[in-house]
Amino acid sequence: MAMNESQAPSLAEKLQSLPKQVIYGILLVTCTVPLFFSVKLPNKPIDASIDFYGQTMKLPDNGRVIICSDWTNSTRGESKGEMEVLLKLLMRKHIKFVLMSIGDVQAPQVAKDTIREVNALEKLTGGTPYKEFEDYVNLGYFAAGEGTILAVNNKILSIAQGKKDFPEGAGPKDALQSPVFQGVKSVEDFNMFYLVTASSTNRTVLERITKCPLMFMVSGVMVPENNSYYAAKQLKGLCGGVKGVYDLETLMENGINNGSDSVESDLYRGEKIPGWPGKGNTGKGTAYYLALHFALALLIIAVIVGNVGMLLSKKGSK
Amino acid sequence: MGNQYQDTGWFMIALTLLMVTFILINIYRAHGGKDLYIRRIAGLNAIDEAVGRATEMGRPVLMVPGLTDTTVNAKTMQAINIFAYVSRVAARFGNPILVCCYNASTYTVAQEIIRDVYQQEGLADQFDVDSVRFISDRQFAFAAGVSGLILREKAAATFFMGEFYAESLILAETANSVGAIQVASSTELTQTPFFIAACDYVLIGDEFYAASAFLTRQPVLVGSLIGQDWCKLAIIALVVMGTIANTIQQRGEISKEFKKGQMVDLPKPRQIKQSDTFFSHLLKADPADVKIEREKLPASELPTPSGGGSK
Amino acid sequence: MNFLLDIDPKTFWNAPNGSFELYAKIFIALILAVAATVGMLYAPPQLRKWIIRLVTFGSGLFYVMFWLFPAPIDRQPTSAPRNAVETFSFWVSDSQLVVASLTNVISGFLIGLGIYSLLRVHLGRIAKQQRDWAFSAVLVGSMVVMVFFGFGDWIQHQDPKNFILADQKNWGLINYGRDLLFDGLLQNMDAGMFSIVAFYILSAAYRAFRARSVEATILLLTALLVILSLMGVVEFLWSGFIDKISPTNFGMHAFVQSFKLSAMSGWLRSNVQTPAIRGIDFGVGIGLLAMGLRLWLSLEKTGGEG
Amino acid sequence: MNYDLLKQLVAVTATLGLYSVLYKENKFYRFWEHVFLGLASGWALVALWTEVLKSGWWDKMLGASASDGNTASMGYWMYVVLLPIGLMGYLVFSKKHNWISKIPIGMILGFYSGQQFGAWMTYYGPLFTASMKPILPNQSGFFKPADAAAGSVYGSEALTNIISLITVLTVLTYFLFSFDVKGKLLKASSTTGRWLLMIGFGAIFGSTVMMRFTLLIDRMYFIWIEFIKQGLFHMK
Repeated sequence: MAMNESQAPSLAEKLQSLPKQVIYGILLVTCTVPLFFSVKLPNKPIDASIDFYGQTMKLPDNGRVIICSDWTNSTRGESKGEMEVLLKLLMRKHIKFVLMSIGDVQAPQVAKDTIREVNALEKLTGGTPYKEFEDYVNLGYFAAGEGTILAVNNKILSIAQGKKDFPEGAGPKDALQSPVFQGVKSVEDFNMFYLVTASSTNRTVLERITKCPLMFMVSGVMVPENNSYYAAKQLKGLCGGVKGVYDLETLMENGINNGSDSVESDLYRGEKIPGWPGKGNTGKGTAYYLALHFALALLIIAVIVGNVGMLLSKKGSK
Repeated sequence: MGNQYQDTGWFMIALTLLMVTFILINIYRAHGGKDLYIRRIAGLNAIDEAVGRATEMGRPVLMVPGLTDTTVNAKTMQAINIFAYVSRVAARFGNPILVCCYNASTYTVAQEIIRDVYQQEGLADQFDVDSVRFISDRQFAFAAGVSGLILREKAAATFFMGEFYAESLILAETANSVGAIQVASSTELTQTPFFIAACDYVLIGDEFYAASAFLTRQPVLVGSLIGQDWCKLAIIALVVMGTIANTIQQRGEISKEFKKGQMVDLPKPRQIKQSDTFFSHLLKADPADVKIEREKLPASELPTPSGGGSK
Repeated sequence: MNFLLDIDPKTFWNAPNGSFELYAKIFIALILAVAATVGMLYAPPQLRKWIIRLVTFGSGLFYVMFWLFPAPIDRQPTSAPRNAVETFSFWVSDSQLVVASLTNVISGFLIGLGIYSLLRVHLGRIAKQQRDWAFSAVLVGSMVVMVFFGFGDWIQHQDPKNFILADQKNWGLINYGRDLLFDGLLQNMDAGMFSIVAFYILSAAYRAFRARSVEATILLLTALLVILSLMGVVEFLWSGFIDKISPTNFGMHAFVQSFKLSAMSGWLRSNVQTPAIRGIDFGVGIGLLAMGLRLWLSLEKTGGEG
Repeated sequence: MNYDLLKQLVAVTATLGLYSVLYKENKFYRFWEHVFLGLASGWALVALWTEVLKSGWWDKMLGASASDGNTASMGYWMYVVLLPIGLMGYLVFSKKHNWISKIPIGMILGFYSGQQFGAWMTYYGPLFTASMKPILPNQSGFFKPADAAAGSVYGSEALTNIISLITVLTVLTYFLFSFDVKGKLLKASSTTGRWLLMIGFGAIFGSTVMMRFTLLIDRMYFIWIEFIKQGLFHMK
């Protein structure tokens, strides 16, 4: 901003040109301090999240699903919370799953780490931990994402051929021998295809999986795009960003149309879908939601300050 | 054989082929020397200005052809085609350039094409092999590396075109902080608002694909662009027709519905839903289950049981 | 083609692992391929363009066939094709997985070029002791260290007996090294760099979100509305307020209810944002289709003309 | 000091190193930037072999013999041909033979472009359907009651559908390149299109902000809670 050297900057100019470093500093503080306080904020889940929860709860117990996990630690803040919620839901319903990844080489490892952590959490609240190979089978990373997903749709067994999985405390075994694949002939034998992603693999999956219902868990930035797929009913449900995670955590605590505290929804009118109150449902969503509020408020204030400065200088120049 | 297309339905295949035909017809027309009109695109006029200013300041022009995963694709090619034009202008001004590539195959293509540009301009000796660089094929390492380059080399003009994801704002804000003129475009629509906030000129949506036609006036590109316009008009017509037809059709009730390739009686008549309409069925096939008796493969061609294998 | 877990039938195109036949065939194929490449070096200039065109067209043709050629219906793993059309369509559907992997393998072989470029710049800088050469040495050093620990760890994991490495108690130096470099540094630097975007979003919004023109004002107001709707507490309080003032009359109730933040932002999303994106997307899709078509048929002069 | 804490310490230092660029470009940042680039390309080399070439090329070419209850598979020797094809790319630096490098690129682009037709069809089909919503109500009443039957369209919905339709169409006309935008209707339509686009972009910006801040919050959680509070001070 060009300034007249002889004059001190006016208030309008100051408001319009706060130094970047100051703004950054305020943001750092804003995102840190609230983390030390655990506050449960009131929440009203959106339809996409309610559908995600409702459709998952309607899957048959002991069913079978595919999880395509395409996130890594760079989007840990959102994706890990999503993965945790999904795993909790599936474990509590005893649904077996095939774990695969087309997004990133490191994704299978990160997913396995998360499974280990959720196992420990579930153990604390009396759940049964999942065993690799028995309850879920890890197919690892597929470099040719598009071809692989096409093959999942057309001949799912072919992608598992030659893949090894590691049962606990034993050497590698052929993935196809896992109990998860027992009786599987085609992708139609799976009740749902879940994709947890923070990258463009959503298009890859959406364009190619036609024989199995889809649900996505995406990062906040992908919500608008995927919302249009949800609206066009290409997705059964959608969990987007930390808000989606917080929604699901709320739903797991309270259920849908299930008494006084629960979430009322017209989508499931006349149906009662329970939750698991008090059973370790809080996770990343609850932890980050307060700080998020302060950060968003800061953004709004920054925009207002800039505009006020502009208005003042316009007035001054008249 | 008649039901071989039942999985996809004939209409979308026909529509795709129609689009292809529109494009090819117009390429043919343009080749015939017809002078075809295309309108101006605001962001593209800025290219010459940006390179000119970089020359005045004696600082480099930095280009990034997007962060396409693993291999080069049509989006990267389009970006490199635009950069070929930028490099041509820069070469004429004798201005240094820097092309930052995200994967090795993009690097190969860019190296080849940009050097070609210098050769065509008769300035082959001025081309520095290191001006086209591979930075990293890891998204945020790439962002850190390019940010470092922008800050240290004090780029005077930056061009970000192609596939950009979350790193878009890192690159654009860094370039903004050194006062570079920025022309940008992302094929990922979700990143466009960030480029709008931080860059001077932004190509939105398929202005990106139109850019090379506008810059080079190659008949093939101009023709293709007009073919694309025909396609868009066809889409407009399809959507309008579908809307009108659905509006009329959804005013009634039905007593039969179409399921798995045949009409099924409903227990009682109900309001027509959108999925019952003629256009919905046209666009999405609902095939019947067909059983086909085939002979079994001879034993010699059958996969043998596992375990031993032919040793 | 291997579509089952089982051993494939023996054909001309395969041979058992470790057999002399396999190595001989690999060797002969390699010699022939290299000979063909060398032969191409002497191709007359007029022919070169056509070789490239043919290769591009042929590769694309496979997927066009995959799309257009009638796909087999109700096919079982043991089914024999009924006629020539089915023979071909079975072949296309079986080969798709193989073809899908080719792109990655070929581009994988190109990575050396990228590394060459990197080393050229940085080793050159070290040799000439140019500005920042010490940092170039850091780069080359970290690369070497990563390759060493990365491969070392991977090789250890290849041994089936080393499944004990899943437990951190059994780790050696190599395993710790890889874990520190990859999980400790690389992954966290990814996350660190990504989170920097938050700072830039704030400064970009502060600088650029000024109500200067109609367009800018529209952008600004929509963004603010959506951000407000994401603040769960604001949303919760506001909708509580709306519920309180909603009249009982059905029409008026519905009218007032639609001023809830989530209702407004949801409405904007599904009725303006989604269709707007769809509108751009229709154009972009056609643009990409046209670009694909031009590339497939090699219609375009890459790099343009003077 | 145990290993996990050391790992966290290293990670926190690197994160702070990268953050330091926010103040200004400095040597600390430059150091971590180069470490980052070095590690990333080192890892690219490792992952290329372990994740792409080993399983996608080497194992397929050589096959496997049965062991430990694992099945054997045949080796497909033709895979070896891919090696010279890939290596053709390296001729890009040759003055005389650089055209050969276009062969592997041609294959890659061929495979890519061949897929576009099928992909276009499967992707856009449902989006066309979703754009064809009825624009006249088939029920009396403006607002949709809670017990409305599927397929019924009330006044408010019809109005909304009209707005969506106008948005799609005006935005599309904004991207018509071969027409002169002097006609009044076309000009009005394309200006409306641009305004509606801005609403769309504003909404995208708004929804993106949430994720970006979450990632920063997650980093702060890592530094302050996981490292300092739980790691250094062993507090729950």
